[in-house]
Amino acid sequence: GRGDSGGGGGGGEGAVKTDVGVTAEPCKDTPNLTKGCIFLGTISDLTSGPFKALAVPITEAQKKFWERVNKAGGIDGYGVDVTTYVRDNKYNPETHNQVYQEIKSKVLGLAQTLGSPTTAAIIGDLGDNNIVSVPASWTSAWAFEDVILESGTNYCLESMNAIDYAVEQFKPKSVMAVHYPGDYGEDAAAGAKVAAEKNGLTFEAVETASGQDNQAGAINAVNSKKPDLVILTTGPTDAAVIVGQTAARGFTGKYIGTSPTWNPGLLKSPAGPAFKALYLQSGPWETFTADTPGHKNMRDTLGTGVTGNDGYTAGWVWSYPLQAALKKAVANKDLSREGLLKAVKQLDKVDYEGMLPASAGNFTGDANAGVVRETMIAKPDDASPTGVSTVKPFFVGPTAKDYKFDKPCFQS
Amino acid sequence: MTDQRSTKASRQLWGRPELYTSYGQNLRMLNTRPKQLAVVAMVLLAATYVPFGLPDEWLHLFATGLAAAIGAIGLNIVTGYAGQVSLGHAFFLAIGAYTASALSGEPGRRTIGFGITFLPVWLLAAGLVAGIAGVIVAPLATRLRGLYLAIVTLGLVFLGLHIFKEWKSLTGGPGVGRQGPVPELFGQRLDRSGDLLTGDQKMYLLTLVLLIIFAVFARNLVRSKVGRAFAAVRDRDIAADVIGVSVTRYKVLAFGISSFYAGCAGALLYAVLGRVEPDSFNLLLSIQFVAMVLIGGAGTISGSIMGALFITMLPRLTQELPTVLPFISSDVTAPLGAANLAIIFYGLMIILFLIFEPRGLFGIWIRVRNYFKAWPFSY
Amino acid sequence: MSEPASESVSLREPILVFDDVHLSFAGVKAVNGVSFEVGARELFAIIGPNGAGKTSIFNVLSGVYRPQRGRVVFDGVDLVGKPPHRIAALGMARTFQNIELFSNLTVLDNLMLGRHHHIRYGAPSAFAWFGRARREEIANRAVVENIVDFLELEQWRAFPVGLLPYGVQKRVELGRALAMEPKLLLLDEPVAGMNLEETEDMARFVLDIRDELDIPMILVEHDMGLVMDLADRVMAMDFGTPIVTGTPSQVQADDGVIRAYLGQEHPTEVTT
Amino acid sequence: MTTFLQAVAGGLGQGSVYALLALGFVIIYKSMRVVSFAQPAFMLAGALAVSFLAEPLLGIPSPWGFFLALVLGAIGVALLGLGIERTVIRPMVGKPVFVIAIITLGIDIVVRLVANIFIGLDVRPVGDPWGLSSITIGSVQVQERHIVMLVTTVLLVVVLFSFFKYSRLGLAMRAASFNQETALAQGISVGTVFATSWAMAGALAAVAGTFQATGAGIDQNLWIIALKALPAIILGGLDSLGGAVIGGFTVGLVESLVATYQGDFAPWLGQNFSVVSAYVVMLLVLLVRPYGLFGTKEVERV
Amino acid sequence: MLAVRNLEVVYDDVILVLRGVSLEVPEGKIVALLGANGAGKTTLLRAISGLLGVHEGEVTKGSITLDDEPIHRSNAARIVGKGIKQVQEGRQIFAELTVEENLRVGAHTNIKHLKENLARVYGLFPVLRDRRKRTAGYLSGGEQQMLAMGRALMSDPSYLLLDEPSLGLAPLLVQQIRDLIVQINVQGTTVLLVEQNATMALSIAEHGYVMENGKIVMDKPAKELLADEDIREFYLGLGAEGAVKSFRDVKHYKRRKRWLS
Ligand SMILES: Nc1ncnc2c1ncn2[C@@H]1O[C@H](COP(=O)(O)OP(=O)(O)OP(=O)(O)O)[C@@H](O)[C@H]1O
Ligand SMILES: Nc1ncnc2c1ncn2[C@@H]1O[C@H](COP(=O)(O)OP(=O)(O)OP(=O)(O)O)[C@@H](O)[C@H]1O
Ligand SMILES: CC(C)C[C@H](N)C(=O)O
Ligand SMILES: [Mg+2]
Ligand SMILES: [Mg+2]
Repeated sequence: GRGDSGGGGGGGEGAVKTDVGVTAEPCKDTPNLTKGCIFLGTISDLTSGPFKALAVPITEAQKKFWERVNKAGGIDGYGVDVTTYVRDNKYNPETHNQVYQEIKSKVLGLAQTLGSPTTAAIIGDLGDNNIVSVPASWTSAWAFEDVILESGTNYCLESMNAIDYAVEQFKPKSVMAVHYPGDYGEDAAAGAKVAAEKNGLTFEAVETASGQDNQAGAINAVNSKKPDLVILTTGPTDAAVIVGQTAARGFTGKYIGTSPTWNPGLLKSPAGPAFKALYLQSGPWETFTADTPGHKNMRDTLGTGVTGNDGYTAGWVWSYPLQAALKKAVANKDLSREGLLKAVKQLDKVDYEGMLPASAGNFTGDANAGVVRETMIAKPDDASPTGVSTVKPFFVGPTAKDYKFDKPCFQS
Repeated sequence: MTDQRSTKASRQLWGRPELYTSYGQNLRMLNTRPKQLAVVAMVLLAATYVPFGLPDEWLHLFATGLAAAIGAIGLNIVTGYAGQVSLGHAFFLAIGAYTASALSGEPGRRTIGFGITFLPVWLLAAGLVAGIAGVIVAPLATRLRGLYLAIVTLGLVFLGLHIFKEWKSLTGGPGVGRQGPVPELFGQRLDRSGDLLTGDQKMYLLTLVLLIIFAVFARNLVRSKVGRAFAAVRDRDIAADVIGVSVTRYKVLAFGISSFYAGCAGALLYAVLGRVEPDSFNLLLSIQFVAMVLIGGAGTISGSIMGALFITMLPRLTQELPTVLPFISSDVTAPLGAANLAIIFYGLMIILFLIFEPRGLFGIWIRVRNYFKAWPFSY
Repeated sequence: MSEPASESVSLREPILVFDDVHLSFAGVKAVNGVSFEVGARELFAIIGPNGAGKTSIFNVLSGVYRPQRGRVVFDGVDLVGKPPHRIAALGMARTFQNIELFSNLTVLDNLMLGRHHHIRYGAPSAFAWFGRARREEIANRAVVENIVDFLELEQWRAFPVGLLPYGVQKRVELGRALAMEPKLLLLDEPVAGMNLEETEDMARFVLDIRDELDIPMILVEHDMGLVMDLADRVMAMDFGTPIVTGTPSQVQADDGVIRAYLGQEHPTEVTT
Repeated sequence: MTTFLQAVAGGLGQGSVYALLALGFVIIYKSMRVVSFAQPAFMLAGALAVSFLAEPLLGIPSPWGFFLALVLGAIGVALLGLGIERTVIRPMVGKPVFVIAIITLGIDIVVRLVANIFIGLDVRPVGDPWGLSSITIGSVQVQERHIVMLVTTVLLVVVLFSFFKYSRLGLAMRAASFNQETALAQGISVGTVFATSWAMAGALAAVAGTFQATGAGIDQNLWIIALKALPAIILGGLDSLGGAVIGGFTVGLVESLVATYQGDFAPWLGQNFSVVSAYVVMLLVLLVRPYGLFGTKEVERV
Repeated sequence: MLAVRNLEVVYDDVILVLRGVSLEVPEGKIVALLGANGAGKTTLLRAISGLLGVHEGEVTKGSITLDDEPIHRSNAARIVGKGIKQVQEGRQIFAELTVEENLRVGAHTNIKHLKENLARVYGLFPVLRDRRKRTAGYLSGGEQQMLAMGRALMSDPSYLLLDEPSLGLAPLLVQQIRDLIVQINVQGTTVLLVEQNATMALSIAEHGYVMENGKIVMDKPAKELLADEDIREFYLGLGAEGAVKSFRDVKHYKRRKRWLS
């Protein structure tokens, strides 16, 4: 038979309309929120993929975020459940699709769908079924997808800013983008290419698949071409292999990695010294320890038990727009999938509690208007809990400032 | 030599309570009444209760298992029947999956597509291309034995992985992948829900019908001259040669047929799953198929089906552990949470199972049957 | 001791010519210039010490070994260089010194395998089963049932041969060879390890095969009683070379044969 | 030339890991004709054990603390191998080898998962004192850890070979693998033979795993390296200890050289062709020698 | 003395093969065990040498004692250690090892005298010396039989259990094997000899047992067995008057045993 669609909640006149993923019974953890329960799915890299060290804190932060929302009265009396439908994608698009099929008939939307290529595998289906989803990724494709509620800048702009920064700081002549295949790495590489051209640098892109034993080609490329600057878009473990091995063979150029390439564990790895010597990290927002109200709320909610990690920061930031959209949908009295999507399209501003520039959070239409262009740069730092400290706060480089989006970067 | 059912007409097969009145009757696939009844009952159940009584999520899983079963039957043909242990099954599954994906893919996308979505076309093509690949590889098998062959076929998987990762226009590349084959029959998308049936129901019924066809064909094959020749090649190849069975020919045939099955299975499997990523066609996939064959019972078609369903369903079943055993956390990331326990349980099941009954699920069935036959005597 | 068969039975038109065949393995000369002929209805025996090269001759005949030199003409066809399954199709069948049955298969399946090249349908018909495959299976099954009757295997038909007593297995192997409808039958130590009763049974079958089915045979055996009683002609060999070929009584009396093979005592004499 | 020598140095270092792993596989194969898929798990478990032991032992001046941890870790995994052989493998003696192989796979799944839980999310340093530092010999930069690996491996191989030479075990192992019943009838305690082989293979895997983890740390995917030993053992011949060593170093060298030169000479082979180059070499060898370079040919005679 | 009392053996938990067998092998003697194929002779030897386990067999009743010490619960290696060695039926050699390696495996429990024993075996079977470096599996059938026999002698066993040692051997070699058995017996090895070649076995044994269907049906000094009418007819192939019958005559009748149930 058909899937048991949990819909049909909330009878009575003037009631909120619902279909899939919202029940009339309250959530099991929030019996006090009696209007009903909103089920949101989570598909993340939880056990063995390259981003597990990031994904686990992302998921944890989101759990805490929604707990906090529920404590504060939920979404106008509805509880939000993000723990019942949590699935592991191993950062593999095939698995991602498989587990998505498993849960899609049970949830209103996705509180997290981690990864760009993985989410790309289900994006068609998300669109067909109006399933509003929060990505855990920053590819520029999301600016063109209605159902995707992205936050912060994208890899494309992030890399432009990184190169502009490097040009200003150490005047490189050659740039190499070492990147994963797919919408993550290719997006960053596309941005790097634009910035390299604009700055008159030679540019080369080297694709490398995930997996420690797949890095030989990339290592050789870096060691034989010896670029002045490498824009790295991989996972942390592979980054350690590439940075460590190239350094061990005498590479002395600079690396700037996009934010998911970093993980505090790297400092303790054998490649730690190499990272300290060669590596900088770019990022879409300030690191865990920053001083905005949002950061503070996050740290308070997480409690003292956790060691800092920017997975938490990311998971936290990404959740704001969905909260806003749900609120708007309930206010519109339409919590159906379509209703939620309609609410998203009405969202022109999201309160990120200062974690993002005030203009952020415009989902009403034009990609160029919605996109956030600010990024920051950090460097490895043993003293900081996240292993990095900011060297250059939010800025927009000249390349990023003028860049016009008419399609995702990697498609041009 | 020409009399067929006259003179030695009635013979009693040892151990069977039935009388046969002709060789033809004796040679039937289901040559006893209980067998006939059991199979009819199973098919009815599978065709009625399952698709209309179970939720879509389970149908999806069943469809996956049924498609895998076709592949498992294929592996059983080359490994269980013809004795050539192949760890290269994933490679042939991949060839099938990509042939079908490319044929049925939408033209003009990032990956190759010809837009031929009519299912019989891409299914047959997938089988044929994989079968031809099998025939090309087979001559190696005639030179190698046992684990040497197994590891060489494993090499095939690694080489295949490399090619599939590099050939991005076909596969979409590692970590990205492409849309699987598009199952369409007479203008109907089978993987999309319609007015009458959901996508999962349709895909389930499709895989069920195809599995029955493939299983009956396989059963016919193994009880024929060809099946006997496979067994001969497996058990004693010099003796087989001396009595007139060309060892090379039948090894090649076994590889070809097995790969044909694998190709069709790969295509179907990914039509069900929806997305193909080149890294999936790895050693683990091959080994899972070997496990299906062994757990089901090498050298039995029904065993392969049981094994395939078992191996595909087990991970999902272990996910239900927290509902049965409340002390297990359902938190995916907890060290001893359901996700981890499910994997441990999966490993333990395989171990315990094969220790307890190395002949597999089929062996358990035989035991049960013998027990009731011999009951109440021991010896 | 009975009289050897009369000359008339043996040397007409030979079915097999084995001509100056040489085969060696890294220095061991297993077959070293052996020549002999087997007549169209003859029961020809080869005897010789262990390692003399008897089995090697069989292996050359059935194509398992390729001789370095020499000619083997069977029914007008030169066999050297032909693969075993082609030779089998020409009508050469054999049993093995160590039983080489397919022990997981039933007696019937083993016998049906003997019919392999008489069954013509291919894989496509096999898949479909109904029609050609079924027809041929039934027809050949009838032939196999005749052999079951002939060798008195009725009670074992549906057993996997691995479970059968040794003597019965040897009989099944003979049956498998017969199922091939051979023009020449090679028997390698058919009664080794058998008790008297089973040996007698086997002797009976060998005689029946010759008398009723008219199949010429080459017999390798260390049971001198059997060889001397049944064979038309005997070739004794040592170290890959023939010592003497002749009637059983001639060979038995040969000094060289006694020295190399039979020893002083006659094996079938008993001192009470 | 420098590039070439550098590639050779790296290849030999990495090759020693493959050689140790291959030896483990071969020892088990030699005694029971089974390729044990549990080796990857033992490798992971070994590295993990060493990483836990190395921390407290690092009080002992640096390399010695690490070596002590290595020895203890190897012994620990040897015991683990012994225990698993006794409880899980022994009941299967005499069953089809492929069934046993799949059981070893089950063992691998279980052991590896338990190890994963201990590894946690981050990459775990194994506690070696060398890191990625290297020394320059002539014009060639050689990683210190590669030198240590190579030397240790050569020592282990010498010890192992003399053990097999001067004990009855080597022959008893082969006898047991070819025919258990007959080996028993000769008075060989087949159980002891099996247990010993699993313990030895476990210890070798532990050392290999630890070596592999120097330079990059322990990650859940460390075990994949163990699969590189498969072309090595086929290359050398499944039941030849010497073959395993030669095969292991060959694979290491081939990989390293292909990684260095293929990009310039045959880029069309694809970027990470070096990863599969060992399999290509293996296939080429098998075309000529179906039992590898030194493997025992299966006897078939009718 | 090796003594078997009331032994019952079951295969696969269900197939009862030995049904209460008792038999004695006094030290220093040669004892022959005759019986039809499938009677259970090999099973009895396996039970003594501890090799039932490999075949899923099990002693369910009765006992086997060596000098009054029970051994039917010991493992094979320990039994060999006590000096009981079985030559398995049907040329169980290590096909992939060389001839000499086979012999060295035979000396596993007695490597001290490896050199002498090797010389002794090569003396007994000169062919084996010639084939020393060859892969044993390629030996001819008879040569393999010699190798199996020679291998057993490598450990100087005090009890030798021989399972059809004459199988497939040339007549001359059968005589040699017979002499050899006598010779090693004189040197102090006790022998339990299972044979289809009853003539040969009874000509050297002191005592003989006849087994049918898992039971001992006759048990007499060898001399008396040779005189027994049934034995003469069914095991020795002698007619009533002591004349050897021709196999040519087998067509005309089929013998049936009388003493069986
Ligand atoms: N494939 C082979 N490789 C090496 N040597 C072989 C091979 N086949 C046979 N031989 C050798 O050739 C010789 C003849 O062997 P063959 O098997 O023909 O003897 P046989 O006469 O049948 O002896 P038996 O009566 O003992 O069976 C033997 O010495 C044997 O070792
Ligand atoms: N492993 C086994 N499993 C089941 N049954 C067995 C097994 N081994 C032997 N048997 C059965 O036990 C009976 C006795 O066999 P055994 O080998 O002891 O006889 P035997 O007297 O030595 O015969 P032979 O003269 O043929 O060697 C036979 O019926 C045989 O089928
Ligand atoms: C946050 C990260 C796991 C995202 C990932 N790098 C991607 O975009 O694919
Ligand atoms: Mg022979
Ligand atoms: Mg016996």
